[in-house]
Amino acid sequence: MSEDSNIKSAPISFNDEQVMLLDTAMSFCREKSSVARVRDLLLSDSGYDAGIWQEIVALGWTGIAIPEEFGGSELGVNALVPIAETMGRFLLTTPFISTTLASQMILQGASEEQKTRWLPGICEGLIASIAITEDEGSWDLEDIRCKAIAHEDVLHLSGSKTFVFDARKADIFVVSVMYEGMPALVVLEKDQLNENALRREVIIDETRRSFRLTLDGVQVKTRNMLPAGNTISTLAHLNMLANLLLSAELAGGTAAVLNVVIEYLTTRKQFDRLIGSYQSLKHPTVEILLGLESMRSLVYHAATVWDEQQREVAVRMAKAQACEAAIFAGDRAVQFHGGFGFTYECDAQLYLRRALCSQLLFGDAAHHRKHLAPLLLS
Amino acid sequence: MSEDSNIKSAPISFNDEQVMLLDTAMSFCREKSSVARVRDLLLSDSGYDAGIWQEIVALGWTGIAIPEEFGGSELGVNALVPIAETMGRFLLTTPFISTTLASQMILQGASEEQKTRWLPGICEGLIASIAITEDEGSWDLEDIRCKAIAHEDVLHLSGSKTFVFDARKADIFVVSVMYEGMPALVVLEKDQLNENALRREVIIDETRRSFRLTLDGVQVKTRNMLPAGNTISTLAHLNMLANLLLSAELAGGTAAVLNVVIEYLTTRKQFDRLIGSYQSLKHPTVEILLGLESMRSLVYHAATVWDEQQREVAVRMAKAQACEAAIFAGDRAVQFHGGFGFTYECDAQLYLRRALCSQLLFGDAAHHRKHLAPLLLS
Amino acid sequence: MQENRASLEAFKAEVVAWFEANIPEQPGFLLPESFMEVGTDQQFEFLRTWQRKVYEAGYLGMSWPEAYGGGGYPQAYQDIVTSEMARQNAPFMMNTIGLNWAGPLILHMGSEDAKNRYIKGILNADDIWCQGFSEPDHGSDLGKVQTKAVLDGNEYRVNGSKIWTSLGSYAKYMILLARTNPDTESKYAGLSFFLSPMHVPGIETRPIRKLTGEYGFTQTFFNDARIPTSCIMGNEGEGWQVAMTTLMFERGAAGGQAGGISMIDLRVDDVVELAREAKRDGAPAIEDYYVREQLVRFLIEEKANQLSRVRARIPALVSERPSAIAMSGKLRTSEFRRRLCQLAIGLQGANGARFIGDSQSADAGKWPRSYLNAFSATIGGGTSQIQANIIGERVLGLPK
Amino acid sequence: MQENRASLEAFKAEVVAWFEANIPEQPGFLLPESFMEVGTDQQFEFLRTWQRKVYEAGYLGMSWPEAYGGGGYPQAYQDIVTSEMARQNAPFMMNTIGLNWAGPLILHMGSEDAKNRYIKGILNADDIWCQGFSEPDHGSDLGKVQTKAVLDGNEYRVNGSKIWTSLGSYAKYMILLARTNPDTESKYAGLSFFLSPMHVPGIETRPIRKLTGEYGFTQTFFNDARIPTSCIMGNEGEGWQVAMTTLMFERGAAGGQAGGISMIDLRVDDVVELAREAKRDGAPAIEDYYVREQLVRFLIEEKANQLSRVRARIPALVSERPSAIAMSGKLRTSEFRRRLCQLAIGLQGANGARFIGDSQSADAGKWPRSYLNAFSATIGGGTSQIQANIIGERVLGLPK
Repeated sequence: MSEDSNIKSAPISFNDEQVMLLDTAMSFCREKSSVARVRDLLLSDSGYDAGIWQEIVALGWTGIAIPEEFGGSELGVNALVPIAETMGRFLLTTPFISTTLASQMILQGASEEQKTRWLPGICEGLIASIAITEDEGSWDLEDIRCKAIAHEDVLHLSGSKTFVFDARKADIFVVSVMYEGMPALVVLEKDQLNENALRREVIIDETRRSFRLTLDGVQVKTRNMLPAGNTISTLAHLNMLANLLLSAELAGGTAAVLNVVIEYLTTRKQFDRLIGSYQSLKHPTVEILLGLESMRSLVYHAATVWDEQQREVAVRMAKAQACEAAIFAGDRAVQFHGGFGFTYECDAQLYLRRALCSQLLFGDAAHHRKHLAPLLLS
Repeated sequence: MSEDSNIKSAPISFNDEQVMLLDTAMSFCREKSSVARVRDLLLSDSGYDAGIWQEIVALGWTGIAIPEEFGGSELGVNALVPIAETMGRFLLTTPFISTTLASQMILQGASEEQKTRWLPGICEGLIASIAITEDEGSWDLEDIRCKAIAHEDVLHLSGSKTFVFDARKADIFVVSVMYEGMPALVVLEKDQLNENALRREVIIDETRRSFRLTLDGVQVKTRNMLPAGNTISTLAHLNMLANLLLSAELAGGTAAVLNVVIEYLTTRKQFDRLIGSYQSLKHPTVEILLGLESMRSLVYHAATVWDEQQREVAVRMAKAQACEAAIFAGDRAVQFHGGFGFTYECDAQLYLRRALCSQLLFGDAAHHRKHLAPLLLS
Repeated sequence: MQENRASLEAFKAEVVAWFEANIPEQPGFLLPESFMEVGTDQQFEFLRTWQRKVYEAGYLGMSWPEAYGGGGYPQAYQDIVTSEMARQNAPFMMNTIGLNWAGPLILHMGSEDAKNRYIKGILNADDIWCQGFSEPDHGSDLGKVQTKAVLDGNEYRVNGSKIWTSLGSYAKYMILLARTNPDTESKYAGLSFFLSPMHVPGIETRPIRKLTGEYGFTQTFFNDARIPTSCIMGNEGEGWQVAMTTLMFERGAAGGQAGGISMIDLRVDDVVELAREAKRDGAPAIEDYYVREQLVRFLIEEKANQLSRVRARIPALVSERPSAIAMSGKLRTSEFRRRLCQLAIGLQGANGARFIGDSQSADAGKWPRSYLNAFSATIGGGTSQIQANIIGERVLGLPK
Repeated sequence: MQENRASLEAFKAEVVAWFEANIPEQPGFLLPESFMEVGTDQQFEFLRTWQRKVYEAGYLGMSWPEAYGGGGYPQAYQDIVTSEMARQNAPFMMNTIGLNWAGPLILHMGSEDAKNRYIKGILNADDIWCQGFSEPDHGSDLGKVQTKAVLDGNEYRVNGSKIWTSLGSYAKYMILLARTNPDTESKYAGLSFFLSPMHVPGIETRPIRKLTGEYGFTQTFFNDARIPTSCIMGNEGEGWQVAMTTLMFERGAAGGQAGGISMIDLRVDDVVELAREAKRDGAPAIEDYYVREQLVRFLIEEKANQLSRVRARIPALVSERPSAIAMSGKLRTSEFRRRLCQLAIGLQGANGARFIGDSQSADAGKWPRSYLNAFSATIGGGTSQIQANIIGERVLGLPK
């Protein structure tokens, strides 16, 4: 009753195009990304199936939030959410998120000429990534040590980036550097990298491929630098978009791990009872459900108000909720599987390890709450 | 296993005298303070039984931590803990805590002459109280607005104090004021108060009697002021002692409410099963137990190291733990009694309401954790 | 009439204006927070007058048929009113059992005669309704109902006792679950459902004192009370099914309620406001990092709950478990309220210890009272523990 | 010997010095954190050598009888050593099942022959022991043990499978619970307890991969394995009671363990240290208020756990429920560890995502590994949920 009366302005919209996209994504990911397939890919170097990537490109998903003039279908950022959520659900790993983050940075911050140079290629399947994070692992995207120094029309880069996802396969990189004392963004192409510039990083989420990228000695034309005036807003845009898509992925992963738990609780017996009948397992499983429902609501709200003033509040709320609820779900899923949960074979660990990783990218729950406080309380 | 190996230096001592005191206190309180008797006293003006108070005086408890030279038995502060704990357990309400806090302030901060003037009387049954808190309810005891201005050998007081417990029956009060720009402590005797100086305050804990004390117009000889150099240390001492005794009371109350819960869970049936068999009640009840065990350990540790450097850390840890665990216990006790828990007749509310009150006196869990952080982390 | 209110937009503006002009001033006494807490005649009369005024302005029962006293409008109109009442913090509609339980049920399955007889009195608060499901000693287990109704000519003779009857001493009617057959195999099959009059010989009510020290509930005693056979809803022995139908209305899982808020809403913003004004260690509580962290947590949770209500109406976004949000509403909001009030008490420094009746208590003692009263929702209507079972079993399909 | 070590004070000084001088350097590979995580031969040999060294210095089994290889000292001496090993972060004593389960049991109820045969090898790590209680598909429910031991002359013929056998591939002996009578009324009455050799035909072990990706447990298969009747402990059909006795030793509720730490301890101070070094948003994590608040919470909890162990030895302060602290030890410490590691991962900013094997991972990946491995203690030996049942039922007297 109290809830009913609490509704003030809390919009979530989900149009027919998005409904169709969600349907398509569900069928596609379910077919392409069985858990067995996911486990095969854990062992592979690239971490994904190049054929599936081509199908994704063919479906137009890499251009879904890119304007028609650059080869996209211009459905907007909120069309990305059902796709990211579904990929998270089925642990379908491709460079989709990396590529999307990079392309949206270019869309946000590049000149018309630069957009024309790179965006159509991305719509057609170029793989892109972002090189933003540095050794300290700070979530402040303007906290940059890498440098670019211009000699005539060539930038000389130095420093290192970490957590550059899908870097081995990427064709282009959006890289943040300090240039003349200010943050700047430069687009590198893969043949501009030195040999051995990439080193694989071992991260807790085995479905992802992360790399350290050494920039020392890299040279790139100044025309690859995005216009200076756009840097700060582009980094802010990236921060919000990454958190939105990570939250969507986490919502998908939580939905999946909840089903893993339910399956076990409704089939496994202990002391002659199905274990799901024990309240000590049943009630926390309900808590997983409630956490999931909350995060989905917050995620789809954030997608809905993406172009509005509330964006920052909405995205940070979604990520704060998504991190905590997803980790809770994964953690309880391992525990509730008992001995089997402790093995590599149990799928619960896949989702738990992914949630642990995702919380640490672009800010965890406490970080976002800290940034929400001044927005909400003053 | 890990626990075993974790023991570094963690002393709790409990000597034969204390064992006897705890035994005596248990028998005394059990006999004198049945829940029925507690409920009768809720309706009374004074909130306690004067006859029981006389027995407590006769037992020597009001002088237990006062040196022999002033009429006490000099057993030290840690002898107070089993008494306070047991009083909390049986909700035995007398001015014991108020009187003890006041007498310990005098012992800590007064001149020899002043000690001789007041302490023997307290050992013999004078009731004392402290008037420390002001309208803002700050836990910073040096945050004082009340004033004392001296004209020759007379202090003219002004301002008001709140949360003056047992004030109606108190013979003397230790009052904090600002004097010449610095905190100072003055001892008032009841005949120095104006008529209508006391106004009853309604607090969530109906077992306690709290008053607002108006100081305006009160005059008292300067010889009633404690030596200036002792003020800060006396307030600090009070802060620690009040938190220690409140924590001990909370431990007692939690032990009692746990038994109230167990009694109900082992006799009440629902859906044809004793409700204690449901894990949704059983497991949180275990959590109450674990919270209780932790707080008792911390409380008796704080009593043990009372005269050592670790005192502040130990006391703050005890209060932080005691507040949270006692409120959790009371809150769950109400819930687990179902409909009956929602009535005034169910004893769970007595403990819950007391815990809510005690947490707010001299600092709640978050407050103490905040003050622990610099002590523990630097 | 419907054509006069051409658009929802225009209607909304009208509603905003009406409530702005008509919400009564705070009276000189503390109002209850829900219909379960009406403890004094003063409170009762104030709230009855307010409900009548809202009804007479046409803002209650808008979606109910005109023939019986309703407005005949689409539900959307009533929703606008309900939201606006909440937004403006209007006092709640006190005849809650009538508006949200009995009324929808009578409209759903009652006779023409019953509709004519009861509906208008529910809306204008002439006829107060109460609920008689729970019994002493049987808590949430409705299958254990022991109150007996024995057929005796054209009357049932009722003996037994009901507990947690809100507004029991003011009510004209009770929705009553009683056992008409003690010998059925299933403990549920012997129950019948009645729209029982309260003002007949043999029915007495006694107030129950709540843990706050206040009143609000009664226990109702049936001592050879005689109620006409025409009061039965459904057939004899179908009481369980009928009761489940009313529970669906109550949980909001189905439509049909007359609208209007039924309790004073607590918003996190109210606690934020309190934190601005309350002092904690000499500074506004809102400057304390722990308080800030907690407030942000609650704001996220509140927002998520609000948004979930919206999302629940978008089929594609709730396709996996369409009932999850509605079925968990009571659990989520009642526990939220309890925890939020706990924070509100705790953030105030020593002054948080003040209670109702203390002249310096923040918001006249609202916070400790709301906290203690919050248990009525975490306990009543199926405890939170039982709610979690229900969600686990019915929404997630976990075994009983 | 006993007189040479006149006082505990003097002994303590000696122990401090010995461990300061003898604790080995960190090897070039990551050590396991407990005996359940010994996944490579390198780790195994390192730890076996260390245990032998400690034993040979006279610091293990100090309270066990001299006649069988123990020290013959009062328990207080061993306690000093154990505390000091923990304080100095010494590697753990890896033959845990022997030292804490089998050894105490054999001393408690074994034959003279068994004592002579097994005790010294337990202490000097010549003979590694493992435990065979759990079976696939039956988790914590020991009553369901299906592994059969059929008497056949002066041997038992064993068939079945055991799971979660730590050190299974290194062990010479297993404490084995097997069913010798399939037809008893109580499912517990048909069990017997064996000190089974591992190196006999028909026993095979297969490593289990843990959720960290590492190894450490094995599954043990019995395929017509023959073990002598003399291996039985207690009488046939008394296996359940014997197993319960070992569980008491394991839980630390009774004395008798050989001493020495059995896992690498995680202390909150280690996480404080991490928080000083790890960066969070460009500043040391320890400056973040949320991190500070959490660390203080853990420090209080850790201190309380330490203190409770002390208080448990003061009868007047545990008179109401003397077993509460010992019985809850596993639940408290295992859940504490799990939560503490979660915090440790989370406070590091993006770098918390690094895992074992990453050159930049803090403390070589210790934190995420410890977190994931922490489940072995919250699951193994009775899950936390079952522990809570046991405490509720046995300590609080709540109904089953």
